[in-house]
Amino acid sequence: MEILSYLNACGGHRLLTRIPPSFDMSVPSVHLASGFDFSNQIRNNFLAERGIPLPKATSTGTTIVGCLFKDGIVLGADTRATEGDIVADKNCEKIHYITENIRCCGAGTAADTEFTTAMISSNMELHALWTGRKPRVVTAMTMLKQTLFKYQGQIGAALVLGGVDSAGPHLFTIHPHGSTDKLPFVTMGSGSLAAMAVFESGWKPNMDRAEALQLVKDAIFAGIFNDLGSGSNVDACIITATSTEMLRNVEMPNQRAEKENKYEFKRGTTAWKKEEVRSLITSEQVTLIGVGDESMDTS
Amino acid sequence: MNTLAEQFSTTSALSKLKKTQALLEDEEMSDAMWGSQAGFGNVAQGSPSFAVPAVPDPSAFLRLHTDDRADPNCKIKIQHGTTTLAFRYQGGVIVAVDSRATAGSYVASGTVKKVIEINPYLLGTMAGGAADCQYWETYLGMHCRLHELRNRERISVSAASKYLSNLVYSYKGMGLSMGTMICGWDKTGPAIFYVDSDGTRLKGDLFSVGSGSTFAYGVLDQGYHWDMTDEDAQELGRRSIYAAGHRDAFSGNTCNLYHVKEDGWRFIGNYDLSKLHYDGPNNVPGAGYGYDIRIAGRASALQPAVAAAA
Amino acid sequence: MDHFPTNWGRPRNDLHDAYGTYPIHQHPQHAPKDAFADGVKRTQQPIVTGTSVLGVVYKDGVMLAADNLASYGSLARFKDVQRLHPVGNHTVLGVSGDMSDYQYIQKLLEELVIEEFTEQDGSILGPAELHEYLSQVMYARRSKINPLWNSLIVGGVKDGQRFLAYVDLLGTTYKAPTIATGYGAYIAQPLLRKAVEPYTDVLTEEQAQSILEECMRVLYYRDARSLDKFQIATITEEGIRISETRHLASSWSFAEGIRGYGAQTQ
Amino acid sequence: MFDVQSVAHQGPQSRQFNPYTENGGTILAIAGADFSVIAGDTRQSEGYSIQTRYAPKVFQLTDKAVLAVNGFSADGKMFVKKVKQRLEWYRHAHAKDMPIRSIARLIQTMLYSRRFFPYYVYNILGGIEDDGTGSVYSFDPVGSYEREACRAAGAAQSLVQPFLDNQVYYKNQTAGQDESFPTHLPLPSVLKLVVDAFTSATERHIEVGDGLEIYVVLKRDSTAIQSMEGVQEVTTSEEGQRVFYIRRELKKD
Amino acid sequence: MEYNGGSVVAMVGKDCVAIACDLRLGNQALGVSSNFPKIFPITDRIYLGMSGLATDLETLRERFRFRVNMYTIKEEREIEPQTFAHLVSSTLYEHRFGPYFIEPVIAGLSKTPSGDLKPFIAAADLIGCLNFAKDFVVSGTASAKIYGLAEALWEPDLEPEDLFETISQTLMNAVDRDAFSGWGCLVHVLTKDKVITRTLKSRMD
Amino acid sequence: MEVSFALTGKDYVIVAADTTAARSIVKMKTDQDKIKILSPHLLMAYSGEPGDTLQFAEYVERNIRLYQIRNLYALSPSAAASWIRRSLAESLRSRNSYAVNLLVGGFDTTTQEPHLYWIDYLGTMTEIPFGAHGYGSYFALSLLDRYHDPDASLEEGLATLKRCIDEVSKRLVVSPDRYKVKVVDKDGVREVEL
Repeated sequence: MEILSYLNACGGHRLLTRIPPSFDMSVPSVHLASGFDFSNQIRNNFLAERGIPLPKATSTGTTIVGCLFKDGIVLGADTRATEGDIVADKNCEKIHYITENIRCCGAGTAADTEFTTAMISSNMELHALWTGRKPRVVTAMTMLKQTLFKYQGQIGAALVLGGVDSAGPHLFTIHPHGSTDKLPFVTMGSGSLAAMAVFESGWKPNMDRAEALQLVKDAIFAGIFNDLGSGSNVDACIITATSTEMLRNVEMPNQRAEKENKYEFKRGTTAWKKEEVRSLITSEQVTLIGVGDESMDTS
Repeated sequence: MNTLAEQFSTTSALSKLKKTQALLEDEEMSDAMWGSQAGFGNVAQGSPSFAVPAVPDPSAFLRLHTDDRADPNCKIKIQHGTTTLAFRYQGGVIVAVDSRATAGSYVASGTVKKVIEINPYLLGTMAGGAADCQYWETYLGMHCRLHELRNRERISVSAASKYLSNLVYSYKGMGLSMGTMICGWDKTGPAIFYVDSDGTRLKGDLFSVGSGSTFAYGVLDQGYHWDMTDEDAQELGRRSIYAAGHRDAFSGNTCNLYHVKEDGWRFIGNYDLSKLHYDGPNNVPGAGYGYDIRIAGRASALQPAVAAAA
Repeated sequence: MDHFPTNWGRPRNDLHDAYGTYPIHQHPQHAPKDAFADGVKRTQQPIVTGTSVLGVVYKDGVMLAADNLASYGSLARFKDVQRLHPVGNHTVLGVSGDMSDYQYIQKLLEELVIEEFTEQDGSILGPAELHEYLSQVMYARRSKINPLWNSLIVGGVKDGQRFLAYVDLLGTTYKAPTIATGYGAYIAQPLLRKAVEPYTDVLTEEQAQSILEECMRVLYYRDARSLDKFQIATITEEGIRISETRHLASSWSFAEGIRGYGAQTQ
Repeated sequence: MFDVQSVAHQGPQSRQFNPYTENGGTILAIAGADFSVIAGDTRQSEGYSIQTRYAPKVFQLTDKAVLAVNGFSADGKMFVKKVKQRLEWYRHAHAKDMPIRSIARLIQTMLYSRRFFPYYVYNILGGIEDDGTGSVYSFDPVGSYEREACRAAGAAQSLVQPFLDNQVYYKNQTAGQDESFPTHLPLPSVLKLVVDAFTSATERHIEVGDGLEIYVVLKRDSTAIQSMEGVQEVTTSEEGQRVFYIRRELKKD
Repeated sequence: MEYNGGSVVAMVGKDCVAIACDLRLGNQALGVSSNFPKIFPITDRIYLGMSGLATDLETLRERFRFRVNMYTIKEEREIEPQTFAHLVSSTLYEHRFGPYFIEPVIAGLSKTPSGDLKPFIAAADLIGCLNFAKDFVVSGTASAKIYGLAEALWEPDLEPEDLFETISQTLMNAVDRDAFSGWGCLVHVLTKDKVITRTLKSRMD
Repeated sequence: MEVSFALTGKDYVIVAADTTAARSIVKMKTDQDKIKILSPHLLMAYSGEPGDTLQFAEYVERNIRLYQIRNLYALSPSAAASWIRRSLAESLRSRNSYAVNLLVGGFDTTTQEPHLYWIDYLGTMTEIPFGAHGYGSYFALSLLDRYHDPDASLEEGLATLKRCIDEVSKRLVVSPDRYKVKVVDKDGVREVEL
């Protein structure tokens, strides 16, 4: 497995997860070579030949945006995750935590955006501890683009990275192949064109906070209502030099209408064959020996 | 029938195709749309013709857009799947079918009528493309009636099946999918003919057709005798369809049972396979066909007492 | 037909014979190939193309906009093409897609209009009739697997009725208060829906014009096959007006502050 | 990247012009004792784009028959047009409307005439039979059809149909002692089910939404529709079948 | 996914959760076994359901058992549902470029700081993208059908017995419309003090 | 075309496999034993890719024997089946996987229960009262649904097996003509003539 050994040699690029560090100790080292495990790949190719194709992964069709304003940046995202034509998650979170002053919106293969940003977040924390300085957006951007470039687009994460650091506000897009872009307003995902149109016609330099937030909401709305891959609610995040405000579900324009009926079944509607009840209450029966006659009888 | 023979003597799909392609220009009035056209059309035009896409390989075109097996994402899903069976015995012909139609993995319907009542003495079963069977067997019914009107006698099962076989054979290679049994009673007695869209036509005593046919055969062959009583024969038909419905993902839901006798066919009943599984045909709890119901209380362990001891 | 139980009834791919049903060692070379099939060339892909057309319904009528570019692949080949085509006195056709097919459609429509004129029966083709005609033409051509590679917007006013509808190479049709073809469907449509859809009965001509101009500008910013020269067709009860070519003002000043694409600062 | 299956299909065909597309949407119909309800959403989409928020999928054919079409909209519109034309001919020849079971057979032969170049349409026909009962006929793209009590088709058919099985046919429900499930639901309950079926499908299927159109075909002397809000009567035929039209909004995301 | 078939669904109720699966093991259209449960207890209060390729189901089951046992030994406490969900997710993502053909569904009761038990459900796709829903999660060949039904039938704050009815009706009607799921259904309802397991009388075709 | 069947009955498991060794359209041999006896109360019928079958069966045989030598007792049927499944699943992840389908039957001497496991080349395993591999399963499974009885005596069990074999020879295009049948019960493994 040349790829695996290459990964091992690269060291330090292991994908960490959000699981608490203590978890790692629970796994013996023989089982967890760092990096990805390719052991199923041969088998899956074999299965594909036999007509068992790879199932679809959840993707976030997604509209994600970011724009600069007077005091910092605003990031925005819709909250729909799809599996083909089906909505897998109606209210997922696409604005990921990187550091206190940096956030990252993800589009593309949902698991990739989730894990890549989690790994960079962790590495950024380590980096901050190591350098003793407040982390900078370009650091996160460089880490992300290097990671993604290394996997040559195989990791399907399309990201909008934004934050405010000592050098001021920054906004980047990172494409799955590792290319980056720096612009005052950016969009990504299947609704990116719709959102971009809103920015192109509405963005102006030096907006104030309310204007910027409204513009971002409008851009996400354009995605939600015009792109089928995007939908449900609006998440936004406002980062300035002094504060980071995560506005989860800041707009909820697509609340489900009240159902006409209440669907409750009468108990006993479902016929069943067999029942087992496993009681989780440990019951203890104390039998006093040698006191009463009754207890003697039962023994 | 000479003109008929002539009509169906051309067997090449290609010549058919050329003919139909020429007709495509005027598909406004395609005569495949039979029936009253209010003076604009006529029933007895002979074999219908069809619009064919103007591509080099129409059957590949059709496969590309409709074969959900090769490409599960194909959009035009034609309904498929089936178990049908028919057998001859001393008391006539038993015809039993399931009622499930699947489109991809989706069970498109659980109430399909897979026995097509061609006329009071003829039954056709339906396996493969549902539309192919429905259309051609209805078409066959029309022509059986015309035969009666022309000849003052009922068409024989053999002739009817031959007619159907010739019809579909002329479309061989173009993507029709049909496996049917033409069952009936004529001067020669009870008869079953198997006809499929490849052009095969077989006379026989016992056939099962469709994705679950092997499972039906498994039960059918073991229980079949020529000298069965009517009740046993009907039970065997039901049970075989149940067996296929149970094991085959593309068959199931209900069983329709027909019995053909000298005076024509008779519909015996529609049986929910779930009911058959649990309660059997007579609705007696515990008398079901299901394996788990049948063996309830029996076990292969040497000492069932082991559990009690522990 | 495939007779294997799990595949039962599916068309069999005769190119390979999985079950060895042919009792000979070599399977027949299949599918008689029509040697002339390749010789029949049709427009299987567009060559010289026009990009988006936009259309909106407003208070007094319907307004269409399209730029003046016809591209040859990525080459901006013809820069003074009019893609808004008046038909009769009530209808304008906006065309994106293949320009040669567009010219063919122009020819068809010309014949149609002349024919209608010679009838002199007092009835005049309106936008709805033209749209119906065009959708039949497009659908018929797709059914012959020989499509006219265009997306068309038909806009017009007749007898007090505003009409705006779409038809494309597959014969797909729809009506809507705002329509955009090509990249416009992704970029301009969201803006149009927001600015126009709720206000079709109150928007004035000036407002409609400025909305369309704004959309054309956004398209010019983002659509690489677009041009900053465009025309607007206005159809009202009075008749058709197709504007002179207009020029879009655009601003790229935001780029001045940007250095590089990543960590660069100088 | 994951689509292994498509690799197998890169024959010469795939380079060719594809005369089909998918325009999303869902239709359904439920038959009652003396009525039939036919409904469809009004979104027309292609890929991830909404083409229009209002494109009807349900068409009234006669005073007692309503046809819902779904799939490729150009095929659908053309097909409806041709069916209407045939019904018009019939009316001229016979001076009456074609009965619904004959319309069903007509649709079968029309679909089957394109067996080798199918219409990509899923049809559901609903209406009132000559004997006054409500009926629903469903078709596959090449014309196989059957009469049913309820049926959903289109993009979200697999989301809606099991719900109808459960709520209309009472599948998998066992009635309590001395209780039984009704064989036919009353109209108000059916309408509620239809609305809930569509709002639920809108939640989980991206191609369903924008608006809901419901047609109710009612037997002459039926009083089922009284006291319903937002109902608009479309026609009253000489025989007295009444057709009603109800419109609801659905989510637009 | 369709090779072996199978579906799993989990739902939240009032202080309880339910998780249910079908019992079919198929070899494409051929049914092989009608007693193939796809839900396994991880701890007393976590049940894991998996649908997909049956061989991976077994492999992953062994793997999770191993990892959970190691966790319990090292940490000297039972794993919480939330943590377990991340364990599942990261195990799957490790195999990002050669995934297991499995979509897991997790149902459990998690401990709140105050010592109460709170319903928890989660699902992941085959490479470990977690979905923490508030109402229900699904996976398997009948997932679209279950989504449709659950979306219509699920109501908030159902008591354990009512939740049992809702999840059973959802699963049974969904798998009846799916060729590759069915052949019996198994339902677990987890409450504070007991786990009720019922085998449903469902269609066997 | 290879066919193998297995069914449980009162205190026993019958395993039957055809005896044909075929290469393309040629029968090389018609008395090949495709049932390995793994331990005193355990046997395994194998079919699949020629070469893989025998190699894998021998690999399993040696390892289970090794376990017995090391531990002085044999693996229980369920443990053995688990181990076999795992070996198969792991081999599938290597460049040269074993494409082998198995029926593992055994008698658990501790609980006095017969067990039968169905394992396919992907490493799918399930315990079943009866099972089959190969095209024979398309005919035999419904038959066994109908006629199998877990409580049946050995004679009855063999009669049911005979039905399966008859059915397959009646319906399967290229059906094997001879079968080897082995039985495992509390007394161990033995071969039976049909």
